[in-house]
Parts: sequence; structure tokens; C-alpha cells
Amino acid sequence: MLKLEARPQPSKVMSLGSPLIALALTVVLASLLFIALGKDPVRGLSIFFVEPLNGLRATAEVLLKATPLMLCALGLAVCYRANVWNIGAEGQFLLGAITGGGVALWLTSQGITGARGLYSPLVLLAGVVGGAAWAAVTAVLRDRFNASEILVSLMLVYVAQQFLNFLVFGPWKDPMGFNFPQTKTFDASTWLPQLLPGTRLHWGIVVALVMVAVFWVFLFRLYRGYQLQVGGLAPAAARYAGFSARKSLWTALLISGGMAGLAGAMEAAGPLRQLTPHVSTGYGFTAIIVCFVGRLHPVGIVLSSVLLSMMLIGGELGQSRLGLPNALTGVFQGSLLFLLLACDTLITYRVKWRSAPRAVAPTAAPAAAQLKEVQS
Amino acid sequence: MLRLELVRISKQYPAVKANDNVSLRVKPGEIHAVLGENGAGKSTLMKIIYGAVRPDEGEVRWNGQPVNIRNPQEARALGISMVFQHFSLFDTLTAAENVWLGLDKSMTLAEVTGRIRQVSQAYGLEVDPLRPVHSLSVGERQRVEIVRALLTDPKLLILDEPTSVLTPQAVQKLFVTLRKLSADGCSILYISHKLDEIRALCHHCTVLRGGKVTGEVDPSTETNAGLSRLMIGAEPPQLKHVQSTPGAVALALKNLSLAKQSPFGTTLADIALDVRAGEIVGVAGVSGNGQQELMAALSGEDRRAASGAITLFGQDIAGASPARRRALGLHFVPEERLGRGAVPTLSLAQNTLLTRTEAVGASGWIKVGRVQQLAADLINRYNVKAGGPGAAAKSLSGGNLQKFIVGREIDAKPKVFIVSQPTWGVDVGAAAQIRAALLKLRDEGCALLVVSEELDELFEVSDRLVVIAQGRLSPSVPVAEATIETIGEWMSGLWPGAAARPAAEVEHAQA
Amino acid sequence: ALVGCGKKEEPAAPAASPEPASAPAAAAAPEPLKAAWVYVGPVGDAGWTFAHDQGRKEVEAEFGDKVKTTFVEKVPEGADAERVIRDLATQGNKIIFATSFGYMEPMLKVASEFPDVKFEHATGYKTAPNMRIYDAKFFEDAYLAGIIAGTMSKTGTIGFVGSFPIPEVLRNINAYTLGAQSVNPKIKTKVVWVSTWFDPPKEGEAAQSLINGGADVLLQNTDSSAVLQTAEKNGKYAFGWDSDMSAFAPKAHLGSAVALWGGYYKKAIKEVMDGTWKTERTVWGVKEGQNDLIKIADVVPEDTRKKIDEIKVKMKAGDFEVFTGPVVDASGKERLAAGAKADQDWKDKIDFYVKGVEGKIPSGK
Amino acid sequence: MNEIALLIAATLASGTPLAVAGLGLLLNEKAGVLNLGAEGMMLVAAIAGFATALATGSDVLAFAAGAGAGALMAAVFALLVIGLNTNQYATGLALSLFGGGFSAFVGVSFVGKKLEDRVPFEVPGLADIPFIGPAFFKQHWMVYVAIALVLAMSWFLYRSRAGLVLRAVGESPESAHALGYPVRLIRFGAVLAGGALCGVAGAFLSVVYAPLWVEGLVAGRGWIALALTTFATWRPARVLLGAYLFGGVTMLQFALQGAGVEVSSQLLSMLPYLATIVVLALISRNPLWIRINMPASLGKPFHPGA
Ligand SMILES: Nc1ncnc2c1ncn2[C@@H]1O[C@H](COP(=O)(O)OP(=O)(O)OP(=O)(O)O)[C@@H](O)[C@H]1O
Ligand SMILES: Nc1ncnc2c1ncn2[C@@H]1O[C@H](COP(=O)(O)OP(=O)(O)OP(=O)(O)O)[C@@H](O)[C@H]1O
Ligand SMILES: [Mg+2]
Ligand SMILES: [Mg+2]
Repeated sequence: MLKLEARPQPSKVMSLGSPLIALALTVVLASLLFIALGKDPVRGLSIFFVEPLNGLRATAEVLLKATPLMLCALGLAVCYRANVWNIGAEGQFLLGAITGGGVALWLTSQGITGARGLYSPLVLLAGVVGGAAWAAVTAVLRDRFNASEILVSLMLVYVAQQFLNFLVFGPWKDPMGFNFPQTKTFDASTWLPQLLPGTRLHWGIVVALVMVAVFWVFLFRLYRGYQLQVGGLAPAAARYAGFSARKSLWTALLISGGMAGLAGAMEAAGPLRQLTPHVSTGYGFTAIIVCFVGRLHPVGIVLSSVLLSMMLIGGELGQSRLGLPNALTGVFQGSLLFLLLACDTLITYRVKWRSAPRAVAPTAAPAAAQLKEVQS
Repeated sequence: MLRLELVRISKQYPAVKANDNVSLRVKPGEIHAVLGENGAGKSTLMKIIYGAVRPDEGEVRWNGQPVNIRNPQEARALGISMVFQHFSLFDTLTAAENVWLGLDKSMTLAEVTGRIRQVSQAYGLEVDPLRPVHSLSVGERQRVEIVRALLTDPKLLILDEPTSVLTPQAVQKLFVTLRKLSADGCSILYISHKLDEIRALCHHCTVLRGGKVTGEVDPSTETNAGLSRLMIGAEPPQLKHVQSTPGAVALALKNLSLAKQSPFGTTLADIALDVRAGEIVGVAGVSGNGQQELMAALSGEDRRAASGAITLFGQDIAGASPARRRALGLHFVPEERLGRGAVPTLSLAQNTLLTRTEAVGASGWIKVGRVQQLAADLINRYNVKAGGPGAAAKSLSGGNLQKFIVGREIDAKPKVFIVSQPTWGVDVGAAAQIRAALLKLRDEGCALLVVSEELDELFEVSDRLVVIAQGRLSPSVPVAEATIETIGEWMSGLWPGAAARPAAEVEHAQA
Repeated sequence: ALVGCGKKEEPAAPAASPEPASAPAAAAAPEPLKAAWVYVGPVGDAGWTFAHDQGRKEVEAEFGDKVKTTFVEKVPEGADAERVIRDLATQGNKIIFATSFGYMEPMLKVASEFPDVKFEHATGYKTAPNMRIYDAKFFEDAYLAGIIAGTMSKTGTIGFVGSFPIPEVLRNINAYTLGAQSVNPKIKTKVVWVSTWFDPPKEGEAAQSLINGGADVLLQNTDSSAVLQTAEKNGKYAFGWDSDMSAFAPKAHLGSAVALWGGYYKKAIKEVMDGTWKTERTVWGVKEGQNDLIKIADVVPEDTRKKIDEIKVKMKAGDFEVFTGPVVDASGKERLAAGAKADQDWKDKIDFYVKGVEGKIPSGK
Repeated sequence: MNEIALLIAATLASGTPLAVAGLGLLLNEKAGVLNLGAEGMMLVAAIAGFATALATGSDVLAFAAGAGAGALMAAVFALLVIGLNTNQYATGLALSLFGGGFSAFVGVSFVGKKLEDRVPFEVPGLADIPFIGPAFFKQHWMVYVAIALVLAMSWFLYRSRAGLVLRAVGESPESAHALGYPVRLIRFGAVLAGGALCGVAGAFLSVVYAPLWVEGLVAGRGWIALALTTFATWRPARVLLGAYLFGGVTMLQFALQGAGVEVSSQLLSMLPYLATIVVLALISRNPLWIRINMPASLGKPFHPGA
């Protein structure tokens, strides 16, 4: 019988080894899946794990998609470490896109222009403010009314989406756009500068990686970050130490809202350069998975955001290369996540094979007899 | 015939061998003590008997028959009942529901409620079956646990440190109950670190050290020193209590009144107290009489006190945060170690940061090396048994964690030191060490306030005593003039000059 | 029209493997033309994407080994679309169809990078030397449906479940209303917006709410059969949309407005093969067989059917324009002078309700 | 007048799947397990139910198939979360992802299939009362079953011993374990039962409410059901009220639009969500109430030490 046994200390070896085991198992599972579907497993695997990183351009696309995931997940990691269950990063992302896009639109409509990318910092800043402000609604309701942040932040996602719809179908609609739901294309001065010529990758990835470092420092080197985490791990200890729970709640929500908003503004001023109802493709929700697969650790989040991004792109490639239905990629991604999570168990537990339970029972006469022998 | 016999029981945990070839024999009607320092393996052995833990080797015999107890239900079916060291109660459920959950018989909740009333009458264990557990004091919770065990009509009752949260009167009452049970033929396995209790109550005593049996004695014929030698291999150091010379008033409470925050809390009324430099003031009282509320107000966890109600060296700190109070020299050790005094999953090093900020730079930067050093020093200086500064707080035994927390606060050189239940569940060796540290701090000129439900301890360390009852504080009395009897009387609120108003009236005044 | 109806009978094929029937193509045979489709929904939506995929299958059936088709479904209209379209171009597809409005800007960007690839965008308005646009005249179907609705409505109130207030949908609402008014000038149209293309339960709720409000013949611009089925449950009438939905509601179904993209797709691919492809805008309608109102129910009175047949004949001859003046908007303002026929530009920019439609366009002026 | 009756009737129908799924999740959560995979379970159950209804024509069998499918999905989740102590949040999300894909994959051949119409069950006698009848007594029988389910759930949780044990496990798995209750088994059972109820809700959507199968049919209702448990502070009756409130406001906003109210439809679409937030803020002000009703171990893994 398979038994789990808690390790006295989390295993260092396994925290590196478990993703590798998960990957190996995924390869096995995926191969079986491909064979069952009558596809070449080698080809199938390469589409998910090689093709997305095949060449500069493809890699740039993976990183482009990983950027918003990374930013949202970083903020969420702070929240979850502080025991604040913000699951509304999607809404904060949308608000960031709205405020960031709003500033870009305003500049565009005022005819204020400049070198390409000149005003992009302003746009990003507006995104941070917008996302944080949206998260602040959750914070107020939690703080003043004790309303569950899980529920409020989730409901606000739907509200944010309708608000975005309202804007792009209404006041912000491009007058020359045949009434279609889209704004004008922003002026080039608000675009995020390209990082690699010939690709869509913009400076957002650099910002995101800098943020990874900033968050690492914040979580593991700054007293404020420490206080926040104590609040999450043991609220009574935080009260005893005098760390304000309200301050933690606000800090966590504002940080994560700000990060999601930053990601939203980046998406608007980066690849899109205009607002449409489809600014986000569920980045805020996917980021929750990224966050946990990355074990709430900034460096882990870098890896998991790239992994998730590869899986999402691999799904598209699987359709166009192998004719796999899109639905199957959901099955595939879900299974991979299951495996990843299951293997993480090995970090804190070790698996033991137990032979049939050793008998101490009266029925187990031999064992008792043995005991007597020893005694005599 | 023996009621219970353990034959060569061993249990290996990943890190330690908790029980190593332990044999134990309990006769019918015997009150059998199991004695040993922290981590000696007592609780593990009891859990094995109760079926909550499976032994690796060895045999359990019940009334002469080898048995395989696979879970607590089977244990209860045999007639074994246990009161856990760490309560196994459900906060949001009522006392009756909690008891019901521990019974296997098909009784209705109403019947259980009735039986609780009967049993608590019969044994003097007052329990209101309809109150939710979260509203009960620690002592009351203990009673719920004991009533639950008694309702199963046990043939063997296991009590793992039952008295660590009871008042002397309650302990006496419990002893009456236990003797009655014993006389009725029920065997009792009794674990305690209090040697006096064991000598007064128990017929027989098995001593464990490091998972092994180191001796079996008749405790009534032993001295404390003798038991202690069996247990830790040495006698506990004797405290030298010299007369203190109190200095200026350090901490002053005036008209401290606080309305209770939960329906089952206690309202503090007109508390007045001075604590001077170089003295230890002990606060006695039955748990649930306002100790927690008073501590929260003093530590800064509850900041609702009226301005001027709490002053530190003449400075009003009623609204100051715990961090501000620490900066002014007031340090506090709470009774709950895990979860309040320390974060369970964080390392000892990280736990020093909870109250010690010398390793934090002005910009809020944490100097990791210094933090490690600080923790390592504490571990060294206060004899904390731990795997180093990196060990998680939850990996320490309660006693060792208590040493670490007390050390962490003492090491900050406090001017006022407030400590709650300093030696709760701590073994004799460690307890003596902690008490000595408190006295040393006093001699260095610190003002100390010690809240404890163990009167012996208070008499041992305090210079003056006050009693808290129904949210009010008695006048202070020098230890030399106090007796256990008077203090016990005061605990019910009857001190001289006290307009001993019933609690209800006190609450009215607050409302 | 013929092809589409016949196709529907066979069970919707599993999310087909687009690989050609005979894998080891004869060495002598020329390279097949690679064509790709980008879909916004799942091919299993029974609506918009489903209809486009039927068109793709017609292409396969028509050209056999000479084409190799590929599709990517559920492509979000945000930043992902550009990557997908570019990847398809990189993969050697010579013609790529993007079937949702939101793909316009991404496709435009990619088109500039691949001059040798032909790009086709449905429902948009921007073109490039190698990118053109195509659309259908669904409003013709809506008008025909309106005629039936006007005849069948007992309450004088008909209903419309709208997705988003874009010109396409507003055109349909207006055409539906004008059609109904052509037989009953007093008819009123109630509109409920669901802010989604696809959420069957919600579409059903919206339909229920219209029925509760007194509407008794419903049309929708959303992608499922939920509206029709809700009408059936309530003993009211409704129409199918995008594909033949008569099977879903035998009693409520008055007709299905279907899109038949196959004809256009075959034409476009033929042009690429022949080298005659050129940038243009194709808006086909009943005339070209791009869309049609089919399976008109037996309950519809004979003279109404006759009237519809007459109009269809006119439409096929190019003699019938739905939006012929006077067209008066809900506020009473004349939008099209009497006798004038709306041109494409007028129809592209529709942003009002005609008189008879109740309420106000969300976020409209 | 009649319109209001019909609004009420529509509200009851639209709230029913939310309530049934919400009750299932409530059962999960009372045992201390948070399953964010509701959406995925409902989707797989929806296709299973639809396929069964198509094959057999029986609602009862369809709901049973839905329940089975939901339970099966829940079993995968339980195996990971309870067996292997994986993170509940991430595992639930993975289940949603998996369920979405899997249901679409197996459902392809069911797109465009039609079920027989469900005849609403008319409560004899009562259905003919003006106003009251059309408002309350002409519904699919599942609507009444949902109400009965609330009563049954309240009775189970707060009156039965098994329910007490379940709550105890959610409150303190450590204590329950110490008393000898098989904590993980109980949690496993609760998760399966919760999955089964989510499954019934999913089957109700595809078999009765829509009634059709298309990919992504559930369209976010699993998330709303999850939100309802928090909204209801883990009280069964409040789950039902919350579901009706949500359904009612949704129907109301359509009714307002249909009545030509001059407010942007996008803003009206926010109404159900805003209403939920407002009501939540009003009922959450008493922290003690939440403390007493919220399972203390919710979302935390439990693994017995020995
Ligand atoms: N579940 C467990 N897993 C791993 N180790 C354990 C576990 N329970 C106890 N131990 C270890 O077994 C040893 C004995 O613990 P036990 O709780 O039996 O001691 P004890 O004699 O009851 O101590 P105390 O006086 O502190 O209650 C300790 O060293 C402890 O570290
Ligand atoms: N589930 C567990 N896993 C690992 N170790 C455990 C577990 N439970 C208890 N222990 C270990 O048991 C030891 C002591 O257990 P126990 O809880 O009996 O001590 P305690 O009563 O808190 O100590 P003290 O008697 O000093 O107050 C600790 O070292 C702790 O690490
Ligand atoms: Mg112990
Ligand atoms: Mg102990």
C-alpha cells in the first residue's frame, strides 16, 4: 500500500526534482494520449515543448504571453502569502488596461505626440493606479464591511468587463470605426518600445523581470514584506508583534491590483495599441495557476509563467500542425497541472511502500509468539 | 489480572525514537503516573494505548488479552478513554455536541445533554452543555474534555497533563473525582509535570526518559528530588529568593475599564495597579476572569483603553502599538506559544524578527546574517533544544519553544516584563530555568508582572500578589503575608473592601 | 443554399482532422494549396463558427487533394490573434480566413509582412493589397423573418435578442422591424441585449424575459438555439440563426436564417489557384446564395410565403433593397429620404433604431 | 401583474441550478475542502446528462448520469487534494481547465442534437390559482427538489449526527482525527457528494434549462455557485436565497431592458454582480457570525501525523 509520510524538513532535492519528475510523467502521459489519438508522440511532444521555443520569434511570443502572467502572479503571490484571497486579478487587469488605455487615448486625442514610446511610462503608471484603485474597492469592502474578498474581487471582474464594454461600445468608440467596439489606435508615443526588432516582444518583459527581483527583495529582505507574511501565516502572532492586519490587507491588495493593472496597461500599449472588449484572455485567472505552480515564489513564478505560456501556445500549434482539437489541449493542460501538483507532494512528504500492516492483533499469533520468544 | 499491560512498545518517528521498548503495567483501580521531561515520549505512549498512533513493535494487552487497537473508537469500545494534552474540541460546536462526538453509543443529543448535567453534578465539574466551546475559558474546556471521557464509563482513563490549566481548588476537586473513579475500579493513567500532584494522588509511577523506561516507583514514598533525579538525572536547581528592593513605579494602571469584545469575554472594571522596578508582581486567578483581556490591554493588542489608563514611566501608552511599547521597554510573553508568540512555520531566526528589530535597517532592510546570529545566540544562551536557527518553530517541543520566546524577550533587556503562564506544560528542569531567568531579570532592576494559574509558581517567584476575579483586581499583598487559603478565597472575588458585586452587575455598569 | 441544407443532416463531424484524405500524396501531384481558417468560437458552437467550418468542409469536398485546410478554433480576439495568424502564414498557408471582426487589426499587421499570402477578413472594413474583406447580407434574412413575424404576431410586439450593439446587429434589428412593419405597420420590436455571443442559458433567459414582456415572435443574433427553444417551451414563435435549427423546435420554428459561406470560400480559393485574386470587398446576399431564410414553417400563411418568394426573386435579381427610404429612426428623424436606396456606406454606419423599435441603443448617442 | 408572475417563475428556474451546485459546494466546504473545479465538474456532468437524456429520454437517468460524472470528476480532485495534499486552489483550477476541455472533446458529436421538450410539472390545484400558480407552481420538478434539498441539507448539517461529524471535520480535522473519525474518508465522501450535486446542476442546465449541448454551456455558473457559499455564510437556506437573488436580478435586468429603460445594457449587466456585493457587505458586518459558520479548516490540507 502506498503511504505518505511527512518529512521532518521539506526536501531540498525534491523541490528541484519534483518538477522534473512531473515533466517526465507528463511526457509519458502525453505520449500515451497522442498514441491513442493516432498521432506521432514525438511530433506531439515537440509541439508543446520544443516548437514554442523554436527560434527567436517563437520564443519572443512565449515571453510576450508570459509577461502579463508573471506580473499578475507576482502580485497575487504577495496577496496569498498575506492570506488575502484576491481572485479578481482579471478585473484589476482590465481596469489597468482601461486607465492606461484611457491616458493613451487622451494623449492621442489631444494630439500630444512625441518619440515612439515617450509617454509609455505614463501609460503604465496609469495602469498601476487603475488596477490598484480597483483592488482598493475590494479592500474597502473587506476592511469596513468585513465582506469576503474572494467574492467581492470575483464579482468585480464581471463588473470591470462590462465597464470596459460600456466604454468601447460607447464613449470611447473610434468615431471612424464603423461603430465597431474598438477605440482609436493609440499614438505611437504611447506604445511600449520594442525589445527585439522583428518580434512583438516589448520592454514589458524587462519590467516584469525587474519586478521579480523587487518582489524577491520585498518578500525576503524587507521588514514590510516579512510583516505581511506573518499576518498571513499567524494572524495572532502578527497582532502580538503589533503588525497591523489592516495595513497588510491594504498593502497586499494595492500591490497585487497595481501589478495586474500594470500588466493590463502593458497589454493595451504593447501588442494591442488600442482598446477592445478583448484586452484580456483570462490572464488574471491563469495567473492564479501560475502563482501556485510557481509555489508563490518570484523565481518559481518566472518559470511557471513561461511554462503556462508555452502550454497555451502549444495548444494553438497542436491545432494547426496536428489537427488536434482545441478541446484536447484543455485536457492536456489540466492533466499536466495535476501531475505537477501531485509531484510537489514529494517535497513535504515521502512516499512509502507499506507491506501488509504488521500484526499486533490477537489473530496474528505468530507475531505474538515471536514476542514471547524474545522475552523468554 | 492486569487491566492494561504494554509489552516492549516501540515507536519510531522520522527524527526520534519516541518510545523504545516501553513496558507498562496498570492494575484495576490504580492511579498510575507517567512521568518524564518534555519529549520523553509520554503522549506518544498514551496515544498508542488510545489507538490514535500505531506502534512499530510491541503488544498491548487488555485484561490479559492481546488486542489490536486500530483507532480511538475501538479503544473506547474496550473501555479506554483519553483526555488529550492538546484539546480535541471543536470551537463552534456546543459543549454537548462536543461530548456527543466523543461518544459511540447511540444516544440522542438531548440525552447527552441530560447526562452531562448529571455527571457534572456528580463530580463537581460544572459545564453548561449548551454553550459553544469558543466561549469557554481554558479551564471550562478542560472540564468538557473530562466530562466527555467520563461519559463513556471508562475502565481506563488517560489524562495527559490535565491540571496544567486548573486552579488549586479545581485540582483538588478533580482529585476527589479521580479517587472516586479509582475506588469504583477505574484505572487511571495520569501524566503531569507537577511532582507534588503525583505524590499526592498516584499509587504507582513509571518514569520515562528519552523514550525508555528509567524506573518504576511508588510516588507517595518518594521526594520531589528523588522523582526529579529519575526523570532528568539531576535535581532541579533551587531558586534563591532574596528580598527585593523595589524602585520607582514603572507600569501604572488607573481605572482601566474595558467592555468585553465577545459575548463570552470578560469586562475589565476599574483596574488599578502599580508595578515598580525591581519587583515581581504575581497575578493569581481562575482562568477566564479577565487575564486574557488584561494581557491584551497591556501588550497593546487591544488598544481601546481610555487615555491615561495605562502609563509607562509616566508616559501614557493606552493607545500605543505593541511595537511602540517595546520601544519604550515593555516586553510581553503570551501564554500561547505557537501561533501567537511564534509563527509555527517560520524558522526560529525569522521568529526573532517578530519582536526584535535590531537587525532591521532604517530602510526596512533585513540583515539576514545578523538575524541568524541573534537566533543562534538565543538558542545557546537559553539552552533551547532545536536544530539551529533554521529550525521551524513548530518543530520544537512546547517547553523548548517557551524557553526560546522567553529568552527572545529577556534578551531585549526590557524595563517592564509581562509574562503569562511562563511554565505551562514545561518540565521541571525547564520550568526552574525560566523562573530563575525571571528572578535574575528582577534583580537587574526590571519590573515584572507574572500571570499564572499555578499558585505555587506565583508564591515562588513573586514579591507581591494580586488576584483577578470577574474582571476586577484585588489590592496587592506581599507574598510573605499571603497564604494559599486567603488567595484562594480572594479568587472568588471576596477580598477585603471589595464591593464584591456579581458579574452581571459589573457588566451593567459597563453597558 | 442547396449544399448547406444537405450538409446539416449528417452528424456534425468530430472536430475534424484537417489532414487530406490520402496522406501519401502521389509524388507527381502538385503541392496542395494550403488554406487556413481562424475561428473565434469552438467549431461545436452550432452557430457562427460552425457555419464557417461547414464552408471549410465544402472547400475540402470540392477541391479534394488540391487543397490542404487547417483551422485554429477559439482564438481570442486580443493579442493572441496576431500570433496565430502569423504562425499560419509562416506555415506556408497561401490563403488565410479570419472569421471575426476582432481579427482585423492583427491581420492587417501580419498581411504587411507576408505579401505572398492572401488574407481574407470577415465582417471588417479595412483592406490591404493582399487583404480583402467579405460579408453576408444577414439583414435580408432578418427582413424576410420580419415579414413572417409581422404576420404571425398576435400581440403586435416582436422580440430580438441582441449580442452587442454593432452595426451588423443593428442592421438586423432594423431590417427585422421593417419587414414586420411591411405587413403590420403598428408592430413594435423589443430588444434585449445579452452582451455575449454565446451563453445559451443566458440567451434563453433573455428570450424568456421578452416573452414575459409580451413579445410573441423572436429573432436573435446570438449563436445558439436557446432562443428558439425557449419560444417552443412557451408556445411562441422564433427563428433559427446561422444554421438550420428547425429540428430544435418543430412547433416554434418559423424559418432559419442561414449563412452559407462555402460558395465564397470556394470562389476565393479558386481565385488564388488561378492567380486572379484581387483586393475587393464582397458582400454577398440572397442573390449569391451567401445567406437565405430557409425551412419556412407550414403554419406561415400561404400568401405570406408567396410574398417572401416574390421578394426573394427580386433579391436574386438585384432589384430589392431592404433599406429603401423613407427610413425614420426611433426619434422620428429621417435617415433615408423617400425612395432612396441605402448604399454600402450607409449600412456600414448604422447606429440607430428605426421607428418601432423600443428603447435606446446601449451606449449609443 | 402577469409579467411579475412570469418574472418570479423565471427567477426560480434560473436560480435552481445555481442553488443545487451551491449546496453541493457548501457540503464540500463544510467538510473543509474548497473545490474551485465546480465549472469543470458542471460541464462534464452537463454533457453526460445530455447524452443520457438523448439516449433514454429520462430526466431521472440524466440527472443520475450528471451526478455520476460530477462525482467522478470530484474523485480526481479528491484523490489529489485529500490523498496527496496538493494545493486546493490550484487543483480546483486545474480541474476546471480539464473539465472544460474534456467536455468539449467528448461533446462534439452532441452539438446540434435536440431533446424532447420538458413539460413543466404543474402542482395539482395550485397551478391554476391566478398569479400564484404561474409564478410558483408551473416548474420543472427539479425546482421543487432544489427547495427540498435545502431543507434536507439544513436538517442533515444541523440536526443529524452525521452532519455534526461533517462540520466537526471542517472545523478541526486534528480534533476529529484525535477522536478517531476517519477525517480523510469523510472529506472524500463530502467532496464526492458535492461533485454529484454540481453534476445534477450541470445536467439540469443541459437537459432542462438550455436544453441543448454546446461547448462551454455552463458559462461561468460554476463560479457563481462557488461565490454563493461565501455569500450565504455557509447556510443552506441562504444559498437558495442568494441563487434566487442572483437569478432574479439577472431576469430583472432583462425585463428592464425589454421595458425600454434608458440605461446602457452594459451597465445593467453589472446589476447582478453589484447586487451581490451590496448584499454581501450588508450581511457580513458581524464577524462573529462568519466565524461561527465558516469552516475553520477551509482550504487547508490535513494529513494525519501517524
Ligand atoms: N507526530 C509526530 N511526528 C514526529 N515526531 C513526533 C510526533 N509526535 C511526537 N514526536 C516526537 O516524539 C517524541 C516524544 O513526543 P511526546 O509528545 O510523546 O513527548 P511527551 O513526553 O508527551 O512530551 P511533553 O511532556 O512535552 O508532552 C518527541 O521528541 C517528538 O519530537
Ligand atoms: N504532526 C507532527 N509532525 C511532526 N512533529 C510533531 C508532530 N506533532 C508533534 N510533533 C513533535 O512533537 C514534539 C512535542 O510534541 P508535543 O506536542 O507533545 O510537545 P508539547 O506538549 O508542545 O511540549 P511541552 O511538553 O514542552 O509543552 C515536538 O518536537 C514536535 O516537533
Ligand atoms: Mg505530551
Ligand atoms: Mg507538553
